[in-house]
Amino acid sequence: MSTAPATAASRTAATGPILRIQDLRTYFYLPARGRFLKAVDGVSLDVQHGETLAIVGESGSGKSVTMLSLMGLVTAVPGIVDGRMWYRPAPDAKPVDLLEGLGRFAKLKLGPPPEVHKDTLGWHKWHEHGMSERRGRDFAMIFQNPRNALNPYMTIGQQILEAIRRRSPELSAAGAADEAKGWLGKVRIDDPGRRMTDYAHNLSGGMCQRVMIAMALAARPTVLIADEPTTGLDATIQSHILDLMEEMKGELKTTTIVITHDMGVARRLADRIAVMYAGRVVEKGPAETVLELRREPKHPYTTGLLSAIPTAEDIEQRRRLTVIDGDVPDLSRLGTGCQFLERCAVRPAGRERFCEEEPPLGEVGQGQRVRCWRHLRHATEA
Amino acid sequence: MADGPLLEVRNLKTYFYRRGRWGAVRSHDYVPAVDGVSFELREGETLGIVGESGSGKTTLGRTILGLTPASAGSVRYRGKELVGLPVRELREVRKEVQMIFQDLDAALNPKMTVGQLLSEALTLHRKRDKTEVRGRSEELLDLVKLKPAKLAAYPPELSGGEKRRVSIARVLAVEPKLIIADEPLSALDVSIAAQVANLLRDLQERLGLTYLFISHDLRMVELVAHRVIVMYFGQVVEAAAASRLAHGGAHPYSRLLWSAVDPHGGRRLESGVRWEGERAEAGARPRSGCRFRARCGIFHAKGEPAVCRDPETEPTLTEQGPDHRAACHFPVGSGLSYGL
Amino acid sequence: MAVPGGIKDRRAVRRERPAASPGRRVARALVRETARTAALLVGVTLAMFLLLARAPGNPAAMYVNVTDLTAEELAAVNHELGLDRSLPVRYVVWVGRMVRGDLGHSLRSGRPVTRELWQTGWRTLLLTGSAMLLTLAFGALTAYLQATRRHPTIAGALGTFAYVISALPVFWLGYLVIYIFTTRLGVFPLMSSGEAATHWGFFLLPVLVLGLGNGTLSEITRHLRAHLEGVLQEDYIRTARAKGAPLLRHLYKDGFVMPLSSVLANKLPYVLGGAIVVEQVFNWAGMGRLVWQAAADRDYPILMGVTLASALIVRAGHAVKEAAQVAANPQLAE
Amino acid sequence: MAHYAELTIAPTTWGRFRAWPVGQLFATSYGATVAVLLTVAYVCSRLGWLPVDPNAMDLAAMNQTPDAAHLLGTDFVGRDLLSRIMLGTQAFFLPGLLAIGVSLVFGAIFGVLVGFWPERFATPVGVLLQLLESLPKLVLILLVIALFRPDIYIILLVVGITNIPAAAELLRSKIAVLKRKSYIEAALALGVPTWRVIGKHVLWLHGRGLVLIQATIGMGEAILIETSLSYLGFGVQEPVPSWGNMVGLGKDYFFQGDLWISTAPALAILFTILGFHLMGDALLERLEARNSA
Repeated sequence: MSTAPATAASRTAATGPILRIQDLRTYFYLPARGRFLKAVDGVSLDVQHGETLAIVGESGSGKSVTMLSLMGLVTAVPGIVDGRMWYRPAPDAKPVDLLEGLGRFAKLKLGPPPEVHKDTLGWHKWHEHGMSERRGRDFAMIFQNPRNALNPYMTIGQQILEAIRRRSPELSAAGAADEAKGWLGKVRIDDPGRRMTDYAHNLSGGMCQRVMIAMALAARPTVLIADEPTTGLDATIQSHILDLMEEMKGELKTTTIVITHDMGVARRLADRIAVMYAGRVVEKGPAETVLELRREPKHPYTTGLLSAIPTAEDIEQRRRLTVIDGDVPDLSRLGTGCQFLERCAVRPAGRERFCEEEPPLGEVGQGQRVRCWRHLRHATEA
Repeated sequence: MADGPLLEVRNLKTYFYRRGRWGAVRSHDYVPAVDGVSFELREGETLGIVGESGSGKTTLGRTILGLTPASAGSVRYRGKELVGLPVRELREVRKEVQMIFQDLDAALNPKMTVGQLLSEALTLHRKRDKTEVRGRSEELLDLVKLKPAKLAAYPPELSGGEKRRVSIARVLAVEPKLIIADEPLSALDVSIAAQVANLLRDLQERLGLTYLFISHDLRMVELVAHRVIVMYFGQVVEAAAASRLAHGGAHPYSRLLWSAVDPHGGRRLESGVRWEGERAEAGARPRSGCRFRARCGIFHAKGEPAVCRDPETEPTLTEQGPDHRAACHFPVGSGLSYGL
Repeated sequence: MAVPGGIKDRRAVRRERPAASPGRRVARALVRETARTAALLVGVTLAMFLLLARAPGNPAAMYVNVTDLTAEELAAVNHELGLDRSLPVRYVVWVGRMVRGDLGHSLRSGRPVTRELWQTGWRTLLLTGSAMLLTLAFGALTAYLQATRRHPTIAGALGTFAYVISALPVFWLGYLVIYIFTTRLGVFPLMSSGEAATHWGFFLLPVLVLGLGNGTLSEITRHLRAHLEGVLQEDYIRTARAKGAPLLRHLYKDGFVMPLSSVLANKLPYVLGGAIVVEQVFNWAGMGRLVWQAAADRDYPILMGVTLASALIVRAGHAVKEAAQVAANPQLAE
Repeated sequence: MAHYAELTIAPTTWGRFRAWPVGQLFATSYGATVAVLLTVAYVCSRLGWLPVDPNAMDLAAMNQTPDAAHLLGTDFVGRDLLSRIMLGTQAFFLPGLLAIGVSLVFGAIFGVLVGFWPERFATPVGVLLQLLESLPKLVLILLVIALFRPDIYIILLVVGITNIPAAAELLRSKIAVLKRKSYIEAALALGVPTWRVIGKHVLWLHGRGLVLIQATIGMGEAILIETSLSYLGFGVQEPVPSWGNMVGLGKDYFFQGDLWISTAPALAILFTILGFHLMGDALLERLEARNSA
């Protein structure tokens, strides 16, 4: 169990982060291989009020599972096994641990080989009781491929009204319908009145995503989570959706967490960026510092992701892309030490032997943390 | 045979007719997936085909390979007409023209090991004994940078990148000359996609392959392709060198596509050009005249000139510069448009 | 992208007409269903007619007891019934008479087939209908408990019970139930006495036995559970959970209405078949016992009548399925 | 408190088999044992290796419950129940296989036709298959019995024919899945001839699983139909034993308290059909799990 005592929460300033995830671990057991798939293996993140955090990573980096764990939507077994999530509904409110009581239902022994004792049913009943209240009020989510994410059997209007009713049940039928039309108009859908009676298959991909955004924002959540909102959409539609999200960010100042594999999307929306690899955060900091290609200190994986995007000169001279070698890590066969070691092109000169041991996420500059021995002293964790 | 182009497509049309209740073809109710496409492809060259979903780029690829029947026009491979070729002769041509599918699992039957997949492809057109098959299989895996141990693996056990490499190896087993790659990289992660893009270019140089590279990801196409054609609703609206288009093409749709992409420079949608993409996409899709006029800023700004709407004066690919053609009455940068 | 992009826009274009209200869509589906039923009934009658024509014995036996007729009388009957004309003409005449409701007379009781069917038919409909509802209810409940894994013990018990009871021969199950309820507990009168037919309990037992024991319970439960588990992994269910919306409201159409209606249409014939056996066990005067008797006495008119009635019941099941699915799924009858 | 621990040694293929959910593991192995026992009983009865002569009436030991001499007891005229039950397998074994064979062969033909060329074959084949499914099996069988008084082979041939739509649908949906994953198109594009794509890629590689599923479900249904018919007095007639008519004969004794005469054959039916249902469902579960994965 992580050793973060409860006092850590009170130590932070009165107006602390709206959300602080500490050492979250979510494991899935694979009977065929007899091993754990460590989807999230010790992730710590925090999000300030009104801020937009982008979590960037490739498939299998654990970015989506982290958010599903936050929302309590992890269905696989054993699921969440360790960690705490301090949630502060209002800037000055006392933080609440969303995973409070996890200790009673789950025991994790980290030592190789890892072992888990978990009462999945008991935890589900206990956790679901708490989270079902917060979902749709405190937290709202937008998903990838919007056409499947909308209920094909219910009209668009019914689905938006549902979100509005959950937030303000006292509204009259007409009042709720007007608000729904208002939101559809706000997300630039033409002729909202008629669209209310449409179904998901009558709309294009881009329009479905706008409805999703309207539905999520209509619940006026304190935290909006967008899981790959523009993946799979055409470039032009993607650009329109990003414009809309930027507009909403400016207008409503909702705290947003955007999950994406595309650095371009992170650049457009994010104030702070966290890069995830093999189930853990390898770099986090303000967007400018993380996105600046030639700016050190930086985690070699982030550099690799940034250099995978061709610049105008690359295209001019038809240069080959500088590429991260090796394959995506297999989360059920993670070794000890730095997970990026076998794909790392910039072995820290003279410090290779340190890489046998996993580097901590150490502080390297104002608000920037990197998990690489090239920038950290070995002994202490900043 | 370096003189004539390897592949010549002339005014190719593929219409999908909706069938009535008893299966009768209703000729007025059709979808013009490919609506008059012409281009040439030289040996050793890579031609990128770019366009949004619904532009017909995938259907074009399938029609050239004969997987989808063409409605009109001609496709000549080494001067030999492919449209309407009987299946037996088409299989002969298939020795030299192969396709890589978008779905990673497409060519990889989950019930066969990688070794069996390769040996089936190797022994397809020529009888080979076991040792030669084994040797050639290991060569192929080495060519795509996979360890020979993978021969015993089943496709579901492979990662995304490995699946794509095996599907490339399987295609190379029949020693093709032309490979039509339909969105080969879109299902892969950024780092793996870059590796496979480099691999495709290495193979082109080593084996003298010719690629038809279909993708909606402009960045990857720019890197891999020598020349690019931009398709919109079944028609070619612009054809030019990749770098030329990166600096902004002549056709308003190309400019819209490239401006939506956000390379390093973060070049957002050019200000002042608010295409109402959403409304037009769901609304009417013109089937004559300039197909793009519903979403075209110039057309609206110029008060919807008749020349764009009139079916007779449908824009055709006209020279805009060296090896650069665009199908627009008011190509950008020609002073006729209001200088986007 | 399997379908070229055009389709999606054409659907948007065709949407100019206001979306048909569920009521009109269901009506359209029912009209289509009756047309298909009519076509299938022609097929069934044609098949029966050909079977009959090839059957040993004399086709006139269809209408009159041929055993005690002399040659001339037989020839006269054949002529009068038009049996001596060509096959297609005889078929048309036969079907013509059938359409007007004249299905001939039962060789055993002499009463018109339609009246026989009328008297026994409603009992079989009642028995089969309620048994089907019981099967679907049990299957849906067990599938829901198993798919959501909330009460694993109850779900496991119901699942095992479903497998055992649908493997048991329904006739032996009938004996067991009668034995327990009559001789042991004395709750129900022994079914041999006439007035027993009116006792409500007398109706409950066969429904229970046919509903649970018709041999399809385990297959239905497994199908519903597999379908429900598939739906629970759908994206829009994850959205519903993320919205904090009540799960059942998003789940019931795709998770229950669709599979239950298709199971109803597919399994109704099995339950109807099982009814024949159960009616025999419980001496239940329904169409099942009638057709059993007719098969024993080679009473062709009754057999034809029951076959037609069964085909109608099965098609009615399909009609209910079409109506329910079109009402639930807006994409179906676009 | 469920406990999960990593294994130090990687599981072997046995491990991969052991990875099946426990339920499916039990179901398949139980089903397999039932199938083996049934075949053994059938072969023994064909070869005459029965514990006691099934027709010998041992009047001294009537209505006996199971004991040393008669492992499953005797019926009301003292005939050994175990031997009669083993002999009873002849009533449905071969006819059942025939029914399964018919439904598989025609099911495969129609499945491939509708699966590969839907625009051409969907409506004609669809109408034919719906016709086959528009009547309850038992009603159709009673009709055939009344008209032709056929033996059990013809009856189960009719059952086989009415199972064709189910087999065709199983294969058609499998082909639809393969098409959605474009395996078929990729093989054709590579240059594999069409007949080999159908034969090897579809029928052999992916069709094998379907054959086993259709066989288990088909045999279960064959037993159900044969025993019901014999019980109704139409199938196998006394004194030839069928599990159905044995239960029927024991009816009167049942209500006098001698339950065993009806119950022994009923249990035989129960355990056999249970085996086929469990195995069929477990295999169907495996098939659907892989389709969606």
